Amino acid sequence: MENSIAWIFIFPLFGSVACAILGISNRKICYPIAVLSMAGSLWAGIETLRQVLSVNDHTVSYLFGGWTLDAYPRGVGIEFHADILGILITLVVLGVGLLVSLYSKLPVEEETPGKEPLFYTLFLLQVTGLAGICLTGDAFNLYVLIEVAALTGYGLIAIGSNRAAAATFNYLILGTIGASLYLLGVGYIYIKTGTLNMVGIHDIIVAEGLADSATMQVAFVLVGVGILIKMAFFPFHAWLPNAYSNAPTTTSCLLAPVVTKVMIYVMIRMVLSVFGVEFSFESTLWTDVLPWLVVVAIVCAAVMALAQREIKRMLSYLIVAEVGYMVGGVWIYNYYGLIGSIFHVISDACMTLCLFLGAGLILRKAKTTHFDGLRGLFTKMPLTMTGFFIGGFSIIGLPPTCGFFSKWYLITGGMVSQRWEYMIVLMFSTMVMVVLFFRMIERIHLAVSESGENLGHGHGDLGLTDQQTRFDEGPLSMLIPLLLASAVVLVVGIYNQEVVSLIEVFLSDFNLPRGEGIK
Amino acid sequence: MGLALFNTFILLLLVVAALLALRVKDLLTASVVFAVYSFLMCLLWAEMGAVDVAFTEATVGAGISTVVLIATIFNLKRKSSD
Amino acid sequence: MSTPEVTVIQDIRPLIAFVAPLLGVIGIVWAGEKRKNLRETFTFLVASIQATVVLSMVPLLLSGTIVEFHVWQMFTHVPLLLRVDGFGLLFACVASLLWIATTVYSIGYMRGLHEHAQTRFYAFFAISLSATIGVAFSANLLTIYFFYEMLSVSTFPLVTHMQDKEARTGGRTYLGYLLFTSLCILLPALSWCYVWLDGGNVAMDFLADTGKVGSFSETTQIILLILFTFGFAKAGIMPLHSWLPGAMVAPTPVSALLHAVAVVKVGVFCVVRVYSDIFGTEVLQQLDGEDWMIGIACATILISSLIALSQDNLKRRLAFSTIGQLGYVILGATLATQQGIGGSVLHIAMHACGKITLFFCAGAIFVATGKKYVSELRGLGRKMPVTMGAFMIGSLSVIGLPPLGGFVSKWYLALGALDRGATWVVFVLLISSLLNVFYLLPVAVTAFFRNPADDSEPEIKEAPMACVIPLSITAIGCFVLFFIAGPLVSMVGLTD
Amino acid sequence: MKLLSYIPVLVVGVLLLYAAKDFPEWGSPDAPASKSPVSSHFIANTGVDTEVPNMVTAVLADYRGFDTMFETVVVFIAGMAVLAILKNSGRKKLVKREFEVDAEPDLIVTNTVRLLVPVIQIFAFYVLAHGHVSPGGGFQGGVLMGASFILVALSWDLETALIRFPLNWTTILGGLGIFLYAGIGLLSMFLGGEFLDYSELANIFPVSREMARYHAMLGVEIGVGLTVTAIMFSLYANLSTEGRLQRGL
Amino acid sequence: MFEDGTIINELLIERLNYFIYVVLLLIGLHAMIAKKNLIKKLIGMSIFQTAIILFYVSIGVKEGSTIPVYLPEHDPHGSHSVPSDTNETSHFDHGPVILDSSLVKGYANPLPHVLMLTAIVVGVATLGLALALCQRIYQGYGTIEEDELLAKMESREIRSKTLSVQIPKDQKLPKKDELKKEKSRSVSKSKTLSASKPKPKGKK
Repeated sequence: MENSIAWIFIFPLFGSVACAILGISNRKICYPIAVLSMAGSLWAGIETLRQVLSVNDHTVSYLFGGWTLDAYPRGVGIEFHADILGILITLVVLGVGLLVSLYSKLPVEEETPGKEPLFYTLFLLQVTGLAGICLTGDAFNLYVLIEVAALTGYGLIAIGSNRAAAATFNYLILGTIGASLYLLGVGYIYIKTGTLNMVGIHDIIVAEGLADSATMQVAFVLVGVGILIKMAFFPFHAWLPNAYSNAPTTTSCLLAPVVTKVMIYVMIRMVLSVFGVEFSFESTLWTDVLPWLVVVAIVCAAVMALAQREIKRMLSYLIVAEVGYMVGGVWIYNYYGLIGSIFHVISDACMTLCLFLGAGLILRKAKTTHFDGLRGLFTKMPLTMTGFFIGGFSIIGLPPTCGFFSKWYLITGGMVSQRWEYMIVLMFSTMVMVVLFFRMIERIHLAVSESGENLGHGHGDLGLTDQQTRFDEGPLSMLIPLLLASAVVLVVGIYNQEVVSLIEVFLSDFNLPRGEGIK
Repeated sequence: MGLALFNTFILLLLVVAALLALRVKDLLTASVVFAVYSFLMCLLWAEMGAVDVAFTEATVGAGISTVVLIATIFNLKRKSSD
Repeated sequence: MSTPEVTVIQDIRPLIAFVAPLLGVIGIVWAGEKRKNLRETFTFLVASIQATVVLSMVPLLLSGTIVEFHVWQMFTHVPLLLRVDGFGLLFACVASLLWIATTVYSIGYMRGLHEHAQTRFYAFFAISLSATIGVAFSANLLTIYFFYEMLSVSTFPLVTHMQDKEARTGGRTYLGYLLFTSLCILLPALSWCYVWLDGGNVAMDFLADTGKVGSFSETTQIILLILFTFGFAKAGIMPLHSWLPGAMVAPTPVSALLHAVAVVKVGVFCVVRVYSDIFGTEVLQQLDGEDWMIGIACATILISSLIALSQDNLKRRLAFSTIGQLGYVILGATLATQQGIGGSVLHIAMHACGKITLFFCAGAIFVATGKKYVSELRGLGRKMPVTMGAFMIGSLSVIGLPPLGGFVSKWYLALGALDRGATWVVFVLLISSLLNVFYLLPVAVTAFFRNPADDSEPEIKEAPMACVIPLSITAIGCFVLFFIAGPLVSMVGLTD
Repeated sequence: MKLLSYIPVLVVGVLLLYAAKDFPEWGSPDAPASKSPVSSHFIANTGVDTEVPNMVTAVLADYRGFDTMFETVVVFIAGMAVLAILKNSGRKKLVKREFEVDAEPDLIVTNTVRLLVPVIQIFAFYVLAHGHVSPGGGFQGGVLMGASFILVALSWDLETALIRFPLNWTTILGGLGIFLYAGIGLLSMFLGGEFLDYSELANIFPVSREMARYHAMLGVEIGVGLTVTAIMFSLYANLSTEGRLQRGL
Repeated sequence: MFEDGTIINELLIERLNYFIYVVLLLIGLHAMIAKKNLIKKLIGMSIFQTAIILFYVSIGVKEGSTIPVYLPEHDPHGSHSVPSDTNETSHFDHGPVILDSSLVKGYANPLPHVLMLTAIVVGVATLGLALALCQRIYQGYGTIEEDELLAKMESREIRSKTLSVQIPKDQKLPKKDELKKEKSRSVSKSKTLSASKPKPKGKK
């Protein structure tokens, strides 16, 4: 139907209000409300995707309050500007939201007893905020939605233990600095262009040639740094590991895959659609500085991931490294690099979701996510481990999974733009990820303690009681979302051509260099 | 000329209030000075023509945030180390 | 390589050959520990299905038609395409036939030693074989990379089957080498070709006449050549070979089939594919840096043979001998002549048959007597005549004496070397054959002609029948290969 | 460590001052922000489009109504998050705070407050309803109403305030506020316009399209007022007692 | 860096607003980064946000313009008495009219004011949430100084060494949330994130 784009955020918004109000009397009703509103929202998202693809210039612009473009100047009403990139990321967000809402029944009841209505209210509003960020076409509205997503994020993390509250405070301070810098950047844009609508800003920048004005350069720096802080890019990533490892299981499953990826989408939106390719790549010196920052980011994040002894902390540092990949993919200023970066946003969301759902199940059944407690899990929970390691192999980049194809385009981009430092760091971090995941396989599979002496007495005896290695799989309501997520990782890998051709249609109207061949 | 003078005076007072709020050791005094800072900001905006913003800052900014700040301080320690 | 009148037909059979073991895995896991015999029959059934499907394509190939099957559009220009041509089919036949033998052998071996987690063993064994067949039938560079990675990962649980300290170190070296080279050396080379081969975005197909490396400059060709040669670390070329002795911690059926036939041959097969189809013989010959590669191959052969001399552990000795024999195949490829490449492919088949017999014997000795070291094998010949007899035949085939298959391939290698005009290579072949004699025959000699050190050892009797039958079959196979060399040669396209 | 923290501050300072060079003249009517088609449309056409004299309220509730809806959602989130964080997390025994004095609610204070509260609440309604003409509107009215309940909680104790405004009710009212706001937007969508297109309400109400916007804005302001009142009071109630909800300050 | 007039003239006289907002911004930013007390950090955060709001509002300022509310003569609701200089009142009865550009200069720019309404409310919401976090930290660690807090977190991290949520088997949900406050709080307090070694001990 025609305003399906509005339904995307109406379902979770009304769902969250219903959860809050009905949750007071009956706690159990919140889970079905959450799942239904997520399903409705995903359905509306798919409808919108069909609309976007049917329109010839592949964009659906939806003005709130009826201030249509023909009767009123562009910046008057707030506009939802859904193009292919926006709707793709929205679908990823809604898909992850649906899977995590299905997953969340048991962990929420056990880790935060008595707080289900509050949890699901914040959960749905978080998804509303994220979906809104992906679709909005108004710079200030983007700030408000970033704050919606941020505040619900703080609430969802701090709902857990005291340690989570301490980690969240750190996250709050850094998040507020980031969002306020972004707001200041929008202010600097507004003072020079006079409008807040993204398309309007782009037209004025191009029309009046504002590329060399000092205010616009500083606006670009402010907006950029603000988003880099929110994205947990390396120098500002201190909050992410503590926040995601101390948070309750369901929160880390929801936040880890999508929050940083949506911020990367915002960066791509700012660089391509708002400031324009000429402004952001040619007239600023970011393309020379940032790839080197990315090198430092990926190396340090990978090394720190190696030092971790606990699954969730290790995965958090992996997220910081993946953010480095995507930022690098954008800033090597190359056609393949951008395809790689956008496709990596989608595939990394699936991979991280798969890993965190698996970590949640391991935490539930093995009572710990520390490396010492993982031995014998292959026989105890084979399905969970296959789901977990499909995500792991995808992060390493083995062929049928989507991680391979996104890393492939990043490598191609790095080579074509002759950024050898980016290539080398991609290789190095791939090797670190191989070590990370196969070290885990060793811990689970082999009867050898960390210091290297045999534990069992040979012939596959892992030195564990039978109770620990008996087949004892996680509950179905948590297992099925994990298996679905790992299936999505494979399916996105196998059908990557459909996704990549969509991205190429999106990138066709920005003239990006394709790099001259080395003959 | 009077308005420009008033404007400059308020701005300087603002900076002083901000520095004082962060410098003083006792948290209760800090939050009261912060309330003063908010009211000064509200005055400045009213003078600059932003009446709605001034009203909101007065009620929401100075009113509620000060009450909430003091309510929290009552539950924590009053002395701050720096 | 492509014979002139080639008709290409679309057929599902290559896919069946690839998918059959995967479906078998489901049966194996379902049968599980409780129904052992059912599980074994599943493995055997799947192995025979695969073998029959592969063999059914041989007459097609001999009549000049090439079978193709488009599985999935992996990239915009590069599909996952299965194609059965001369090279692929020969390697696939060898692998699938020997898998049947290995299945029977591993039933005897695993039950003989009461090994644990056999379901896992058979399941991953089947997956590895399907990946091997996948490599044999792949039609372009990216498909080969897809199955190459699948093989590396699916053999890891087999190498670390013992789950103890040695398994850990073996597994680490095994995976460290293979994944490092494939992710950090091979992947860049592949993406380089993907982007710029003939102006970029070409299907990098092996049989296609476009998309050859000729369009690159001198230095780029050399860099690509080095990247590809050392990218396929499974070929065990000298500096990157130490994963193979490390993988000997695995149970013997694994090291027999995988580390003598499947995994290592995959590596060598890929290198030969790249040399002959991506670079092409003409380009290679006038590439000046190329004879360095011949040097490396010869160095691999000689050094590994010398190390094999000093190894006392029987399996490690055979491992280094495998590295040497792989050196032969690489040598054939680097000679870049029609004869040379044909000889190298033939050597894949001949060596496979010979080496698997040797490994079967080593395993049988371990099952029957628990002995691992060559020095302990004194006077074993009388007690285990069949095993040691097969060992003798196998080593003769590896050395390359006329009535056995090994001779045919070494003969064509020598012809290739003469074609290329590198006569010193022939001397290298002779010296290495001599070295083979020195490290293989003493084993048989001590077994037959030395009397046992002391009679106090318990009564040693022959290995269980399930071990002895397969190794005698493969020994006979070495003979058969010598006599049916004709069709094999024509399959490889050497009908001059 | 102290000096280390001055570096980022100085960098940001230099950056901002570098930008100040290129700012338009302060307060000049032809600065890009002032003469842009967007703000001149607001000033020129608000009367015609929405018949609301106070342009700020018109832009707040109608032109950029979507922003305000999410702003109400932010307030609602703050309330829910504080509830989520502090619920059943307080200490077991109520430790005596070092500066606490157990005094009965003072006579003078309680009587003046008893007179004052109704006046505040009437003023709050006035601010909310009169937001179209004079400065004011949903937020300011809501906060004033919330402040009146906080005044009651301060002068007596939290129990008496909670009797008049139980905590469960704060969540319900908060939710209803957003429900009202989004409901009006949804209603206008069902009547054929875009989301939050109030002029479509003219189909069911016997008023012109502009007056429909005028009245819809009032409805929206009421929604905002409801949410803000409820959440401000719940914020105070939770923060003053760490979620244990007894005596309060 | 300024073309006309000295820097001081340009900065301090004409555009004092823009300079003061930068100073306030820096004070707030420095407080957030350098202050050790959590509450002081929050005050710094609020100063940081109000400085940005000051910047936005000073964008919308127009010389010689009145507040963005229609003067009586442009009031869209027409007829209301206007006390003209003669004692009798004349009623203007006119519907809403679109103002031409000369009149537009008379009113301040309403857009920044709307944006800042939102920013203030967001600021307060963040402050409220942060204060709740401070209380939760104070309950858990007994301190609101950042250095003591970090020290305590490290010491607990080492002591608990493994990070696993001990899901107590006997966790009964409080029946009525409000009334059973005592019982549920004691249970959830013990559930914090300290965990035993995963190797099965007698306690399991």
